[in-house]
Amino acid sequence: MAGELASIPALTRKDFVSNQDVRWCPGCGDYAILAQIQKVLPELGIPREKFVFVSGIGCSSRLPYYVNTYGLHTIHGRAPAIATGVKVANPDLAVWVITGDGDALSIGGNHLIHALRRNVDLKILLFNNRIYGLTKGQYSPTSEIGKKTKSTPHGSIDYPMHPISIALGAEATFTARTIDSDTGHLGKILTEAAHHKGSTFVEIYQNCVIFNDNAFQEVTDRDTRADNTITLEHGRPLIFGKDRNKGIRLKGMTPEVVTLGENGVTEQDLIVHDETLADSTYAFLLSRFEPPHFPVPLGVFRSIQRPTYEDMLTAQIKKAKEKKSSELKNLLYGSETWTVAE
Amino acid sequence: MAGELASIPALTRKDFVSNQDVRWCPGCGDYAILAQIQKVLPELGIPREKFVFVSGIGCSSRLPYYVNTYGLHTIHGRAPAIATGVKVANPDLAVWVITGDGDALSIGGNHLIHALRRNVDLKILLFNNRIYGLTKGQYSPTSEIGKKTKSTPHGSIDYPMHPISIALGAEATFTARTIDSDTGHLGKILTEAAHHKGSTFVEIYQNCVIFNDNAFQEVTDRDTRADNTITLEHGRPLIFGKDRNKGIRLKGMTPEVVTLGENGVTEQDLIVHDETLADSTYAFLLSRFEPPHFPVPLGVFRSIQRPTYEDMLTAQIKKAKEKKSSELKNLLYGSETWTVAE
Amino acid sequence: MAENPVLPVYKEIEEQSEATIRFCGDSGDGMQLTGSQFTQTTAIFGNDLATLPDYPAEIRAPAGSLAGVSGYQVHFSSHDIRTPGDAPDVLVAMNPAALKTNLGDLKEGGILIVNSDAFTANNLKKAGYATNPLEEGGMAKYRLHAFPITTLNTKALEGSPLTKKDVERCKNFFALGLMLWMYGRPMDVSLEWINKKFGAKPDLAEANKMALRGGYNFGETTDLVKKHYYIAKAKLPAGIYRNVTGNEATAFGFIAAAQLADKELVYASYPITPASDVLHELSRHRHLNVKTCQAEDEIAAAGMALGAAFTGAVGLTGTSGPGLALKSETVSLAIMMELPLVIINVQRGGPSTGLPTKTEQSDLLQAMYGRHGESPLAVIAPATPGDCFSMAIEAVRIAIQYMTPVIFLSDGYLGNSSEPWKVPDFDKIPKIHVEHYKDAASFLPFLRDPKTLSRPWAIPGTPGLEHRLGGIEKQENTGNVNYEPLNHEKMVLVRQAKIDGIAQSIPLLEVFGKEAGDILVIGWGGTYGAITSAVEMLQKRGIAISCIHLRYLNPFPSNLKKILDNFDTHIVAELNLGQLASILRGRFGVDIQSITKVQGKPFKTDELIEGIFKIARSRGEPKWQENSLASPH
Amino acid sequence: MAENPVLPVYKEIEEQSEATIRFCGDSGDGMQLTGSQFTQTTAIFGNDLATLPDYPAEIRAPAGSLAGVSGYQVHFSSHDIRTPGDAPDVLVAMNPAALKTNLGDLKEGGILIVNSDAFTANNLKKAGYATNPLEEGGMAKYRLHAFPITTLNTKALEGSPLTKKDVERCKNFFALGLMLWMYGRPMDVSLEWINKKFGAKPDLAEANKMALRGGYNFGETTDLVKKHYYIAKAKLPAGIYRNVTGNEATAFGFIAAAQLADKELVYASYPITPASDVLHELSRHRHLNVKTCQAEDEIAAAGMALGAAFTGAVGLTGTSGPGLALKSETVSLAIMMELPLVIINVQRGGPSTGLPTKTEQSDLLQAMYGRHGESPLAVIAPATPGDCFSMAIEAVRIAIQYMTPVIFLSDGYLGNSSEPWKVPDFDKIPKIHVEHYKDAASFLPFLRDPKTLSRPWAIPGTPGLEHRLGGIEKQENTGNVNYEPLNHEKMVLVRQAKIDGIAQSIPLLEVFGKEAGDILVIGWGGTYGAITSAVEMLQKRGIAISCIHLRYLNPFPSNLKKILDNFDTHIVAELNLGQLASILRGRFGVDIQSITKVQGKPFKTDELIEGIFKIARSRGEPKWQENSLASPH
Ligand SMILES: Cc1ncc(C[n+]2csc(CCOP(=O)(O)OP(=O)(O)O)c2C)c(N)n1
Ligand SMILES: Cc1ncc(C[n+]2csc(CCOP(=O)(O)OP(=O)(O)O)c2C)c(N)n1
Ligand code: SF4
Ligand code: SF4
Ligand SMILES: [Mg+2]
Ligand SMILES: [Mg+2]
Repeated sequence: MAGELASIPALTRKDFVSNQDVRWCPGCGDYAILAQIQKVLPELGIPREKFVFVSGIGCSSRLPYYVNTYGLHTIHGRAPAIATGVKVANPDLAVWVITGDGDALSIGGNHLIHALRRNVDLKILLFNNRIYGLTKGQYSPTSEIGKKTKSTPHGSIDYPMHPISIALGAEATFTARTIDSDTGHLGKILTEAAHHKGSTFVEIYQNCVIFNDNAFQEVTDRDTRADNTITLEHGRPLIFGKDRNKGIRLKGMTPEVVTLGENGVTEQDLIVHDETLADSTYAFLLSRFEPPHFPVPLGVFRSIQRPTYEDMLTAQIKKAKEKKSSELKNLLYGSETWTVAE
Repeated sequence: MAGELASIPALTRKDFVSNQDVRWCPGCGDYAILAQIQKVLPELGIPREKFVFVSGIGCSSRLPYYVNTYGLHTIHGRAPAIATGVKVANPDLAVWVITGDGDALSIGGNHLIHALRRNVDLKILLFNNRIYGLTKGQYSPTSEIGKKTKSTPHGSIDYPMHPISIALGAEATFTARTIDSDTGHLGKILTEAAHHKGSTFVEIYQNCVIFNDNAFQEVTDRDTRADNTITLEHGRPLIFGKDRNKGIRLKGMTPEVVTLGENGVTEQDLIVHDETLADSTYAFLLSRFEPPHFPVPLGVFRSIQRPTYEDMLTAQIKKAKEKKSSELKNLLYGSETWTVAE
Repeated sequence: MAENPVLPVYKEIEEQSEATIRFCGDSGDGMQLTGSQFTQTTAIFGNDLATLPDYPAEIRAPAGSLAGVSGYQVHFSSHDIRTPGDAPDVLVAMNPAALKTNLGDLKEGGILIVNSDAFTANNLKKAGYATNPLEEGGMAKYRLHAFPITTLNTKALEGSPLTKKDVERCKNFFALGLMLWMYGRPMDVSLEWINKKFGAKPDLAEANKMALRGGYNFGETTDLVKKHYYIAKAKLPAGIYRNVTGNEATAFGFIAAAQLADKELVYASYPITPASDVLHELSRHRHLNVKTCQAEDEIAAAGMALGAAFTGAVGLTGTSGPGLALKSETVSLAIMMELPLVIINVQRGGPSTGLPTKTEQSDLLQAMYGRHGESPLAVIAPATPGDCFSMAIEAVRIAIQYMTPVIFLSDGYLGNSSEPWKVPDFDKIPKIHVEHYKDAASFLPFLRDPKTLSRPWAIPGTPGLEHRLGGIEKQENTGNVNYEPLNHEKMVLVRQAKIDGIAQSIPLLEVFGKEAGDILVIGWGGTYGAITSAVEMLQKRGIAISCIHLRYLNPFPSNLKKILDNFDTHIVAELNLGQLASILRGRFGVDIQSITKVQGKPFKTDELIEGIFKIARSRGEPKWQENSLASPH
Repeated sequence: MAENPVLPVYKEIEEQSEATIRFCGDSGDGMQLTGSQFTQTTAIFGNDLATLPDYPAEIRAPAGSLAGVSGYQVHFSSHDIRTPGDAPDVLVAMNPAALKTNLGDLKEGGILIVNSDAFTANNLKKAGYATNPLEEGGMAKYRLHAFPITTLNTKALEGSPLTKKDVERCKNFFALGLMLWMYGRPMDVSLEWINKKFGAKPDLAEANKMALRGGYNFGETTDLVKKHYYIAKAKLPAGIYRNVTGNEATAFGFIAAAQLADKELVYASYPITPASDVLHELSRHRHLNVKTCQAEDEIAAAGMALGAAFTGAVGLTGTSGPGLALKSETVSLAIMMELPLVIINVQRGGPSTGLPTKTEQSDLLQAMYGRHGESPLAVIAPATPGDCFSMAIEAVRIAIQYMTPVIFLSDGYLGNSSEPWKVPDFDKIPKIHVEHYKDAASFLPFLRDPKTLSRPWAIPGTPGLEHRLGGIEKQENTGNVNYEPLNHEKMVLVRQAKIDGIAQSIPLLEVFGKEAGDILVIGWGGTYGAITSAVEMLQKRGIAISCIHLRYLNPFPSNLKKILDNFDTHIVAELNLGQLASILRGRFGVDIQSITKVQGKPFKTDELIEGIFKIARSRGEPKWQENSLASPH
């Protein structure tokens, strides 16, 4: 697409606003995410008609209706597979997948992990509100154990999934986490995701005001935010805290929270964030961080390059064409024919 | 079940042999696994009628027919879900799941990860032959990239999955790997799996003589085996090699193979295997080991205890019964009724 | 039980035999609560009734938008009724959007109560009104009462410590109070409900009570409302009653069935509208030996229920159309394994995601045929919300007696709407007989009962009966894997014969009306109320019309063919494009006419009467040409 | 092309008009190869032919076991034939298990060639023979030739450097050589094949050639075989021919269709017997713009193909029964989105895993009705292996022209069996017209073409046409989400009307035989050969019987009703319990009789003739009672 850049008239946010009324509950975190997407898209230098937004079913999955690009609002859980078909058929398109914690991890878990491991160049945004919004409040695979919901009045007995752990277990080449309420960070991560070539997995903490309000309070509350989150920056040590005096260091394989200046701990002792590690173990380690013992990491966990599925497929086609004529006749006649005369 | 132990007449291997002809190809690795299962089962002190073997579809999934216990040979990929139903309905049963790399990781990936994260007490044995046997030789999610098979004559373009990585990403409480050709190790791991309470995931390298012969040659060949595998033993350092002079040590988060005695390396420098770590990162690290750079770990990667799904459910029922009478009438009448007189 | 209240004397009272009221407003306005509270009081008062809630598909569409309108209709009377009413006599509209989407349904001359405070420029715009409709001529055909309900309510709550916003949110109780007054209903039921609900928050409780009383008193004192209405108690069969929705009755029925079979109930489901409420209801009753699992998807849910059935529990799964599609491979396995798996399908508008919150009967063909191979199973469909209870028991009875999957076809209308339900005497319901095979010497997994053709249910834990079930074709008797051609044909035929044989165990069809005549209307599922009401009205006009209602769809009751033969014209009325009609034609080779409606809504009685007339006239019956008959009203 | 060989003069030659040979042996014996080599030679020689391979479900059942028997039947003749033959004239059985499972099919008086070396005590036991059947009286009704083929082959290969085991594995070529001799066929085709196949391994090549020649020479020299046979060339239409299986022709057809539409083909599939070969074949042709993806499951495969269709490619997915069940929710989405998704279903024995390697036609109802909601789509079914090519093009043509999913119903028999196929002249096949909407000003995603009712196919990458498709009901024209009752009904009806309208674009049915008469036999799919053969035989006996073959199942060709009306008795013959019969009854209200077979096997001509007689007799037609007619042979 690079060659076309010059000819594209500059796009603006407005170009990505569709004519449909947005129908989320007032106060829903989805609004902020939509706004950031609409802000980021025009900055990418990609013609509007080359975007395709594919979603499953859920409140979050309504998003494609509101973005004025090509879009598919499909069925529950299947967006990664359908998006794979779009990308494979036309690798020139910029394909984004919008999904929820139920859509991506419950019914759609299998398609998600396979799209990731194939490294199809899809930007997968998982809106994690730790609840089923659209069906009015059942627990989801990311809901905490013991959670009381409509379908678990006695408390959930399912251990929650860690979306980034599962993505890393599935060989994802880009994993990141951000949050609806920090629009600056959200926009930044979306931009980085847009620029990654290959399967791109972004978990976005999203507040559902109706059925799971304040699920992310500990990481959004002004008072506790700084102590409960850590912003990952490539090449920088893992420092966090209101006073930026806490850090993470390793003891063998075991991470621990330390205070800078206490017991002789200095920045040199801390883990330096490296999102490019070939081995996914470090990113996996980060994906296990949870309050109260560890801060929630926000940012890019891991971003590595490897050939994408669609590029390899295209390459096979190119190579095959070089070797064999594309005459259909050769196929139809095959190797053994005989002639029946008049 | 403990209470019944005394009354069970000692079972033997024969008790677990069904009257059905075994129909795998001569030389198939499945025979060895079947034999070990039939050896281990009578040693567990569980009455035969309490075993249920549940499988999906595939060569491997034929196994339940050959074990003289209760069994379900179900449909492709769904065994973990069906087995969950068995266990939930009757937690007193010992439920084993037999599955293949296609059955468990391709069509059945989602059920697998959800059974694991729920910690349902299922013994899941994945027969990994890195190929679709029953459908005659298409590549599977564990096939190496570039592999030429019936469905990939130009070479596979899917990056393979690492079964243990995905299991750990899905919060499995027990993960292990063994191999058909090492019957001693296989029997040992099956025994450990049988004794774990909770979701139990065992990857078994299995040779398919017909469609993927010698897929595991590097770890089975007498000459290379010792250098290409490492046997995990709890509490023991990671040492391997024909001369048992190689080991694994950590440099930050990065593992490296070192030679004992060279550059001053001693056993003290090596990682000591600990299968009980609460954090799954170490086990994940091991799951990334692959020749040629690292030996293939065989043994128990991780084994931790947490309440099982079915036990928590049973506990909820017990608690609810303590609180509320089990009179159906109360439910039917509800809180607001009125009477219409004659 | 509430007694007839002493009616205030200073306003005119008009006695009516029935009325239909619809409450509508923004999703945030609490209309479902208002409606159900009115219903509860009315039920306890002693009317017969039926209700129809109507939710928007969005969780919370923007306040004031057309998409966000929520409604609740209740039809109540002094006689036996079966539908929530075709068109409301009274419409309570809390905002312009609600007025816009609902006014078309109000009867001419009907009472229209609106909250004039909500008719702001902003709200009018959101509803797409260019001008204020209350000030237009169009209102002349209704008895319009435009009250500033928000203001009146705020006044009534003066002194409440609640915030302004919370005070305003009580206005639905003000409207409820007004309607209670209008129909001479006591407030005690709602007052008590408020006490229970807001017990922990006395300020909130007090405010809602004040709002309720405020509305009631406003009716009594305002000059703007001249009269109120009286609808006498209905003569219902004696007994203890409660209101029940179809989804509740479904849940209760399966719990009861499990108890009747002396079994544990395992319900595995994945949430989906409009079936989720069955999951919610069942999840609450752990103390009744109900295990519920929210599965990762519908396939897993079916699988879990199947696993449970193998184990000897009542294995139940539930969903709506798209989920049934996903379950079909597993259901086919259950057919092959011959295990008693029960599948609830609460139908909604299709295809695909369709109209998820609306009702339809378009999954019948899928239920009958939506599986690969020759895969017959039993299909049943409850006729009314209360009937869901009885048919749930039947589902389990058939599944266990015949060792077969059973599909229980409910629909969104049945599931969500409520009716007074005479609570059955549980002790008098026949037990479901279950026999788990025990004898190892004689055991063969597929040896059939000569009468039912069903195979033994031998469950894990039984010593000596270890056996394997699978999806591959099996040898007769032994159940071993078998690929022989003639064995396969035998097994295909016996599975079919087993399902056909269920007809012996189900009640004969009863004809509503004379046993023979000109026209037979045939219905199934949730259309029972509308069809019988329409047919009854036509019967009263002397037309030789009867109807039958199929609660058993596969197999059909054994006297169906005989009944069909007794009528000249057969009309199937259903909420799809004619699915049952084509099945009946295919099965019996009889001529069938269709009345169809695919609008996400139940039939109205009127529509049915018109449809019947149209068909009858087109078939040239001279008496149907008469003027008196041609226009039913 | 091979010329007629000079036939050796010193043995008797019997001229025949046709013959059926079945090769059978252990899975490891290479019977599929032997059969297909014989077929290839016979085809090139110039006979008409049809084949039927028969694999075991196991990969490699234990050597010598009944479960491990593999067979390959070829029927060839000097005239036009359409079936692989009811019963073999010659049976070649390489071991006792093969004899046991196949002998029952051999014609009385037929030639039976067995490898006597394989009749060891051990093998006899594995096959369940108590004694050696070759030494029993039961063989008297056949012309038994028990040759020690293993020994003879080893002798023929004396001096070969191969191991004993490898030498032994050549014995199938020895058997092939013998059969080539017996039917006076040249060896050159197989010799050449061996050269190509084993080019890199000269020892192996040489050994196989020696085996082939050894068998041939053995026939020529042994006293034990007295004569050989001659079957003249068939008079086939002039042209260039090749052998093709249905699955190959399917793959070729879809590649051709994509080229005719000037599109890329995207095939997403999950392996499943008997459809996998379509995936294998398509995967080989990257150079023809074929993208194949092995998806993680059938749902994903359907999804990928749907995504590709949205993008403007030919989106194709393929599976067998259980997979079709899984795809149904996605297919329903394609119906709602109105995208041209094509679904191949190669049917196999059901329900559940059923008989995975056997053929059946029992997915018809699922294809027609196996989706929730009102979800009509086009269903077509090829009639012969070669017809798979043409119908594949039709599938794509209909899908694109009508913007609808199309189900292509093949079956295991069609897929695996082969016939000589006159290679079409690609340049003469009409192009598939595709128009991608471009004009932003007039674009509405659901504005319909008044003739076809199809909507515009606007693909991503087109500036100004950005739009969203979804599974929720849509407003007419705009395609916006819409929940209005009347709009929904309109859309349900228009989707149905669009599918019904496809009838205008499909060829009228041609009657095989007279246009009117007593009996009309109706078939569909892979039974074409057997049905037309049976009907032709009855026609020759002067019976007023005709047949029609439905290749378009939804909608039906528009002249179907008229044709039905021209006959008194209608018989549907199909490999299920009467699925098409019930659809036809439901659709046209006509009386339909059924001939069914559910044995995992295709019809035999004889079975059909018998079935037709039985029905005709039961319907009391006096002329059918005549003796001459009663026994067709
Ligand atoms: C096959 C199928 N099963 C179930 C549903 C019902 N359903 C719709 S959305 C949803 C879950 C939504 O949760 P999530 O993905 O977390 O999205 P959110 O609404 O929270 O954004 C469910 C269960 C459906 N539409 N289709
Ligand atoms: C729904 C469905 N899809 C596809 C198949 C075909 N199928 C049977 S087994 C199998 C894969 C087998 O591979 P694996 O699980 O690795 O088992 P193996 O045979 O190698 O032991 C497939 C694709 C099926 N039976 N059902
Ligand atoms: S229910 Fe929750 S997630 Fe859905 S729109 Fe409302 S606030 Fe957002
Ligand atoms: S095909 Fe492979 S996996 Fe299957 S039975 Fe044969 S050797 Fe074993
Ligand atoms: Mg969610
Ligand atoms: Mg495998």
